[in-house]
Amino acid sequence: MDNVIWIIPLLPLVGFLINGLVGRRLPDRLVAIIGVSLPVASFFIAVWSFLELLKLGDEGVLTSTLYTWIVSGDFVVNLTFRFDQLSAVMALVVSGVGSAIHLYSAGYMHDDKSFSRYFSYLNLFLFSMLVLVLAEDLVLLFLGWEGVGLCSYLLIGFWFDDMENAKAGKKAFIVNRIGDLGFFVGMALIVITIGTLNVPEMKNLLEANPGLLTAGMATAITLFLFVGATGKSAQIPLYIWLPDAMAGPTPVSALIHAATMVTAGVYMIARLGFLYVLSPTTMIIVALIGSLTALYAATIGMAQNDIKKVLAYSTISQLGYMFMAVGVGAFASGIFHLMTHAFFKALLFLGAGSVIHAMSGEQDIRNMGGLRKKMPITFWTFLVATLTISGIPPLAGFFSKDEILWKAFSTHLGSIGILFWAIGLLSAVITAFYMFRLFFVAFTGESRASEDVKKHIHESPFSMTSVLILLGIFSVIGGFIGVPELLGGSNHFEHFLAPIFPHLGSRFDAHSAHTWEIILLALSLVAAASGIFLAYLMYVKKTDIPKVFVKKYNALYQLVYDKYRIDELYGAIFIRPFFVLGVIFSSIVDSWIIDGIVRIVTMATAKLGRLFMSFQGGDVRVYGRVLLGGLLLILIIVVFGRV
Amino acid sequence: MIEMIIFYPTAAIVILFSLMVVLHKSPIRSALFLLGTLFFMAFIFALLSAHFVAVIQILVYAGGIIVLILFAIMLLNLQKEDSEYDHISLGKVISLGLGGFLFLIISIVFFKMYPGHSSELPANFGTIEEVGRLMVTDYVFAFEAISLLIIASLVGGVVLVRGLINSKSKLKKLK
Amino acid sequence: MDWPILSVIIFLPFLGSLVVALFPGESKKVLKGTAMFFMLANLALAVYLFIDFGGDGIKYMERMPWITTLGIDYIIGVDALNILMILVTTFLFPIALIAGWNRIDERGKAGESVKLYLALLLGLEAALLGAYAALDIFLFYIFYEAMLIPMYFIIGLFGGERRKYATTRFVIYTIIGSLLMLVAILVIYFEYHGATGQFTGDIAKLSTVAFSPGIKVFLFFAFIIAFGIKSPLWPLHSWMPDAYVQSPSSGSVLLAGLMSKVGIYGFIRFVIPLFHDLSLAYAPLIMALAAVAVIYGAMIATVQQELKRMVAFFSFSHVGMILIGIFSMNNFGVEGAVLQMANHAIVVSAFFIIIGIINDRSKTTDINDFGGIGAVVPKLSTIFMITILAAVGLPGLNGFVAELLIILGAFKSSILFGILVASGALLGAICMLWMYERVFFGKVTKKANSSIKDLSIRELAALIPLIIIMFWIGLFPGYILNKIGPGIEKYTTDFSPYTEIIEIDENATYDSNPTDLINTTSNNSKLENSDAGGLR
Amino acid sequence: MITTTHYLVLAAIIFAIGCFGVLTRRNLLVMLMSVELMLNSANLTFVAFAKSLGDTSGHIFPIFIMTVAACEVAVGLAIIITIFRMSKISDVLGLTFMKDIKSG
Repeated sequence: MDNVIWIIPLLPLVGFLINGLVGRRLPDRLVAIIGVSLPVASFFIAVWSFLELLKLGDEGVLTSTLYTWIVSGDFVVNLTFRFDQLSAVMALVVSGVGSAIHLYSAGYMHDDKSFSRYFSYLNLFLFSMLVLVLAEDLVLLFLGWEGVGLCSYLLIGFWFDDMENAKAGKKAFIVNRIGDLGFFVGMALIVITIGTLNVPEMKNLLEANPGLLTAGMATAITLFLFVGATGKSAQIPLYIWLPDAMAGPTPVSALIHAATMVTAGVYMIARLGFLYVLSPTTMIIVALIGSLTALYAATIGMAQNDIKKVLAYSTISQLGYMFMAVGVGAFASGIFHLMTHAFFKALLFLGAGSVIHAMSGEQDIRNMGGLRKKMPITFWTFLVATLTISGIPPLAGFFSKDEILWKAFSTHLGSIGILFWAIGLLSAVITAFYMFRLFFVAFTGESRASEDVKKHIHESPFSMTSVLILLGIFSVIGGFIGVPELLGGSNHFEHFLAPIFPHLGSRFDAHSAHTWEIILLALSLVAAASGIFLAYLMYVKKTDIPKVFVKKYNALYQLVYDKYRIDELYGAIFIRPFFVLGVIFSSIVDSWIIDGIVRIVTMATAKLGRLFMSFQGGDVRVYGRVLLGGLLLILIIVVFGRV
Repeated sequence: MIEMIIFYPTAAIVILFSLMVVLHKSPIRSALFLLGTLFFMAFIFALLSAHFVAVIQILVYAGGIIVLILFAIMLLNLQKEDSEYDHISLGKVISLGLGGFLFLIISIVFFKMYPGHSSELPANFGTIEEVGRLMVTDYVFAFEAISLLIIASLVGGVVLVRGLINSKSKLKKLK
Repeated sequence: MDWPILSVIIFLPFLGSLVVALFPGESKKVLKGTAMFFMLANLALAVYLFIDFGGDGIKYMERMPWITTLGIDYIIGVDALNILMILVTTFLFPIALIAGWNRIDERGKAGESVKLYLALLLGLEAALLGAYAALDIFLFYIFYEAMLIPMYFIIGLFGGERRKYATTRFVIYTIIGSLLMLVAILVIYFEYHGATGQFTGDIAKLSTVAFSPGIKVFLFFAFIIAFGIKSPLWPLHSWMPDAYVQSPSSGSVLLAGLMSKVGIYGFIRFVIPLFHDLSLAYAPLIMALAAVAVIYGAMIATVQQELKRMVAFFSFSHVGMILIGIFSMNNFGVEGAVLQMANHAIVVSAFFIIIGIINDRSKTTDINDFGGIGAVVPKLSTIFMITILAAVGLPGLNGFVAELLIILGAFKSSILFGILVASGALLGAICMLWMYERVFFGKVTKKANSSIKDLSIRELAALIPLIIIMFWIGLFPGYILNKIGPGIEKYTTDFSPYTEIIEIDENATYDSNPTDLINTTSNNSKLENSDAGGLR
Repeated sequence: MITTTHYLVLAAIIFAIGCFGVLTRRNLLVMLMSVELMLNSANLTFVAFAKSLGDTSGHIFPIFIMTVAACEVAVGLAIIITIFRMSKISDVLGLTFMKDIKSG
């Protein structure tokens, strides 16, 4: 406890305790002050720690051990927070974006009757997320991991008066829990093979004795952990909860379901990169799942009309990019995209929140339009974010996304990288298309809202717009810390993180790499531009094209609109059989077979009893006979027993 | 020899009479056969030089108990139990089997424990004096206990018959 | 230690029971106050015992000849295996009393029945503590059976509508098991006599007996069935739902929270030490049954419509988890299981207390009669949520630490069982959250539910300590783990029933010293492993 | 030559007959008489053994037994008369007061 890292997660916890226990008796203003100031304070401590870390140089790391949490024989789990380069980035992003969204929430939620409950949950979330990123031990990481899942459950179901919200929350929690099961199994396998869950210790042990893990076991461990990541980060096949999670308040969607929690899976894989590189099979699977998710979610995004649903699918898609990055071994690029994504996706969600706030809760983009004049700040910041996600230089998204595509193409895993790259590029086109479709439909053209909604449309209060502007600035400049050498930058970001990650080669030599990189860069630009142009063509110039398209390929459109009916499929394959089996167990196996055996035994006893009862019919002579019979038996034993 | 001449007929009569006690339909005849059984049993006692016991047997049993039973039968005005004789029930067969078996077992026991005759009996064997002496010396405690029992049964008998009148209706309800 | 603290802890509630039963007055307040005083005093003693406890051997051992002709001694002691349960038992009784504070009044028309109830409760506490502390197999058996008597009357007199059916079933089931166990105990007892010529009930000595393999399997399964019924182990559980549902909620607390633990404790203290090799050989079988219980119980719980029944099956599922931990027979599994026994007692008690409160309010525990009451009773719903989270093993609450250890233990012995146990936590979450959603979320569906009262101070007084303990174990399990750790490490190396501390041993008139004991045990197990090999 | 065994076998026969009577007859009075038979056969054994062993003690017990028999008959008859007067039953099949009503 020689430094103050442990205070970073502690402050939001204090906020949670105050707001959770006595918040209902405090005035809303005080609740907001507590709820916002503590995360901000924790952000400043994170910044201070970051500066300390910079002073320490490459190998520098700050740790702070509070106490021993679990101890069983040789297996020890310490409550240790570790502030190294990776956690520093994550802690800054989480506490920074988190504080911003707390501030935004103070405005957004100001008239909610459960204001203090909201802030206590949000503070608890920030605490859990900070524990997650600062944990040195996987068990502690799991504490944060489950904690964020819990907060996500509580916040999605925040307005639990509506059963749909509660159901969405439960779905999120349970699907997360399925992933957690995988994570847990992975942890257990690590314990029985390596013997510790302390990440640096694991790394040292593996370096000292590489024979500790067989290739098969490494694949099993990493795959199980990856199952956990797919649950938390909404990848195929466990992505289904995230679109439903949009039922929560919009700042929650921005913070949890876009900027921070859902990236926990990426962070975890990056943190355990040294394990993942032991198993190329897993790496390929991770990259493949990531790229497929990117494409798949993007296609669904094209057909959605709910503004938050579009953003949700876009989040899934962008997370797919990150997994592609970590899958091909470009951990730094994945984290870089994670960071830029946190900025622009939070901005998109908060912008959407601003719109929804103004439109009196309307979320369907077909009923919007023409918001440019009424909400200029929202409009401009939203435009910036949309450009960023589409990958237009020199905004942040361009650098991070392009780097992922290049790393995928040049991966050490071999020419399969070209496949990842191709899928990524296609997804980039689609992303640009549907994001601009959203933008054009919602913000330009004539307003399609009803009259009384129209009257209320107004720009959001300062507490909200200031956050939008702040995030907008970060979306613009955030990419410059990771400008690749090709474009004259020095890629500070990657160098900063270099001590954490394993170094994997590229399949090109330095010279040909340069040529390829330029070609790919150009192709990415073309892709982004074509996507935007297509959207412009279809939704601004010739607005009848979509209708014709829908008419012509109605079945396909419906399929995509219904999200490929995966929810229904899961329902039929997993959920219904589960309940049917439960009913069978309960009403047939338990009450007929198991209880039946018991009942047969009791019935047999009763029958036997009735049989014996006939000897006791009240007739003295029968008693006498039985008595005499017994006496004779004894006599026989006595008499002949002696012979 | 004399012993033999007396024993066999007497034993035959005893067995026959006791069978009649058990088998006869009419309770009153049964009682009379019982009287006969007991009377001839006294002969056998006498044969075993238990003169005092033989006398008591006749006095107490024949004179007292049987008369009591006869009184009771007449008081209750019992009829023949015809129904019982109409069929051979499983219960009777079982009882017969059990009775026969009991006899076998007891006989085996007696044969196994065959006690030898003592060559000569003491002079005062079975005399009234000797019996009386034993009763108030060695067995005085049992003697007193028996007298208590007699009082108890006396009281019991009186209470039973007297209490009947009061609780008659109550017991009927119970049934 | 100069005075026999452990005996005091065992017999103080018994004394209390007598005092309450013979109390001349009828004032309910005084009666309850007296009972409370005895329970709290006992709790204080147990806490002192726990704080003072340490090391890897048996402490506070008391050994007195009792029935000398039969070699039955009064041997009690505390070690890592039972210290936690003794503490939890003394802790839960005052809580159960507070939780049932007013309900006893409603039941009893006169002071008599309150008196009876309190006396039974105290008697049950004494029997439970005795069963946990006993180290002589006959002493254990006596306490084990004595527990049944108060429980029979608590369910039979104070229970729900079908209480007679439930309690008869419960008692008959348990008695069948314990009679089988008694037979097995006697066989072991006479075998030992045959081998050494002396009678004894001391389990440390009994565990050295060598049997022929055939009879040994029979004895082993007699014990397994006895404790399996009590725990309960699948498929011996069909007494459980009715008994849990029909007993008054403070009765369910004690039944599910504490009495079923005696069965589990029996596995650790008696079955594994007495039949070490067979436990190893049959561990996969028992783990498989337990794993069935984990999955099957959770699935049945999910589709239940009645809260108590649901919690009953949920608890059944968790018991399976504990048994898997025990029969993984390694340090992780056993330590996790011992901790989980305490956790489970606390969590299940909280569940039954909450359900009892709900039942008090609306006279029903059918899930369909509720809906949307979350906004009506915020305190209740919050505490219920925390309990659920503790039950499904959320890190930071008590369930997690133990579940982690159990799962690690299970993985160490078999990856398949590890995955099955781990999935239990998932299924539990599905079941519990679905129920919670139907009871608390949405709009208030029934008019009667819109005016349910939130928790009163008394109810909070019963629940808050449970919640605090949940957080305490969840966040600072190190204190407890350090206390029980060395003992369990020792246990998992030699599986001896208990280990005496040397200095006590020197003074005792006891012919074999512990090292001898351990040697003979291990020799036996080596020798008999070859036999057991044939059985496999 | 009549040995002790002869007497003993006679006693056994009478005992068995008495026993049979108790087990088969329905009339309470006849049952009582059968019991008397059994008692008497016991007396016979005592007396026979007394002779065989040359010990007069064997004569004391028959006297006691007779006394007990007398008491028994007195009380037994009182009970029988009571029952009969109460319910007009002298048949053991009817004597089921103490039986559970339901299971009958």
